[in-house]
Amino acid sequence: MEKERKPKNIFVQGSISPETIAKSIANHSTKTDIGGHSIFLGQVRADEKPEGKVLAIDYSAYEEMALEKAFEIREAIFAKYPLTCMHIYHSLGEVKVGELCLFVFTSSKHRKAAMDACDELVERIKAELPVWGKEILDTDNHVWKVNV
Amino acid sequence: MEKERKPKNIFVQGSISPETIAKSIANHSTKTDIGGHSIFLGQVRADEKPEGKVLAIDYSAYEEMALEKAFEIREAIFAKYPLTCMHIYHSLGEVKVGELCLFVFTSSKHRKAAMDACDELVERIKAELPVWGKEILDTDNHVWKVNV
Amino acid sequence: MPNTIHIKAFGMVAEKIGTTELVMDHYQDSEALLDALLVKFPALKTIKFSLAINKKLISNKQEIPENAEIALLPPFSGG
Amino acid sequence: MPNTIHIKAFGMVAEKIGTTELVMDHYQDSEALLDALLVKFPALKTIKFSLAINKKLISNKQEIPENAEIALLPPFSGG
Repeated sequence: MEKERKPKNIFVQGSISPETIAKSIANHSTKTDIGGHSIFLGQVRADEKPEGKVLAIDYSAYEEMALEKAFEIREAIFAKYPLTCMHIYHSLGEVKVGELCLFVFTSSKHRKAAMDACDELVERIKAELPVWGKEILDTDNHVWKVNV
Repeated sequence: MEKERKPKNIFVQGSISPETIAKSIANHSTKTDIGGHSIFLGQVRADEKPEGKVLAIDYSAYEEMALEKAFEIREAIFAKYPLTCMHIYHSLGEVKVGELCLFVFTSSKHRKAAMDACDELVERIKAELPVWGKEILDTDNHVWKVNV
Repeated sequence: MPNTIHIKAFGMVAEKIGTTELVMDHYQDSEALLDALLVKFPALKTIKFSLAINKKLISNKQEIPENAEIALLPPFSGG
Repeated sequence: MPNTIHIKAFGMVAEKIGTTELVMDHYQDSEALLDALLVKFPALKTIKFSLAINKKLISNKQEIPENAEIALLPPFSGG
């Protein structure tokens, strides 16, 4: 059970490695009331923009506000769904094309809660966390990422 | 792109390791048109039954039919959602409590397709694949798993 | 070997009838086969199962082709 | 130091105004502050941004408490 009642850090410097994800999954093998895990991973795309091709995204955040907001979202999702665990990791700094920048992980006894909670978490993270992605282009230009 | 037009094996002997999942995620870093991955993991629960406590599930399948059906589901989901990749792994044989028995992995340019496809895949796999779980109890008894 | 049906049994069905494979005389259709099975294995009356002919689930009465592969499938519980 | 406001700027806003932090005289409410900001940094007229007071997004006119931490936030694009 990880229903801590204080904000925890969600930010990691640089990309999120597949090994981090494996370790996080493995950590749940002792929680034998879990029947399903739902995971969402954001990966940086090599988008072609009119200004150039994306090579990486440089993430920045209003960290204090983002952590408060993440805590608020976390509490709301725990109140809404019967979850066992919830983990959120978001990159700061540079994440190259093909690397992972977001890792959202929910676990519950029955699959539906984990799946629905994961979907809702991702939507809320993208809409409500004060985080910005600067897309670094192969033309030495950059454009500010826009979430759709 | 993995839109192969023939059934591929989805069955693995025993539990699915977190390292297998990490490797599968890492394999997608070269696919730079992917923006989101959705993953569902099934984990064996230590359920308390009237007949005893679950220690493991022993999975069996009508393999040839399951692979045909999985292929049919795979094709239908690829036709319905704009996916880049889709992977399904299901355990056969014994999987202990806390270990993983199902790994469903979808990837797409924009997150919504991967998430919706993953949810639908999991529902269809549970409802339509001829696979059976025998729950091994700590009383030397067993009960046949029932999907709800 | 003509005029026979190969039958596979899975999960709780295999447990009830005590075997995972059997060969029976050919029956014209699924209803006739089901009747014969329930006579041969009365325990099957106590559980829910479906029939697949050549790896396709059937819901209504259906012809059984020569040398068909029949499977007796209890409710699925994968995942 | 009373009667000042600490302002943080992020993303495209920081880029437009050329700094990530500034201190300004205190203004009574968010509208007065916004007017002053647009006079000081006309480039802000060309982009969309929101105001946060003490880490809370505001949508309507709001009082600015003493020593408030104000943030200028372009549309979020995390994930």
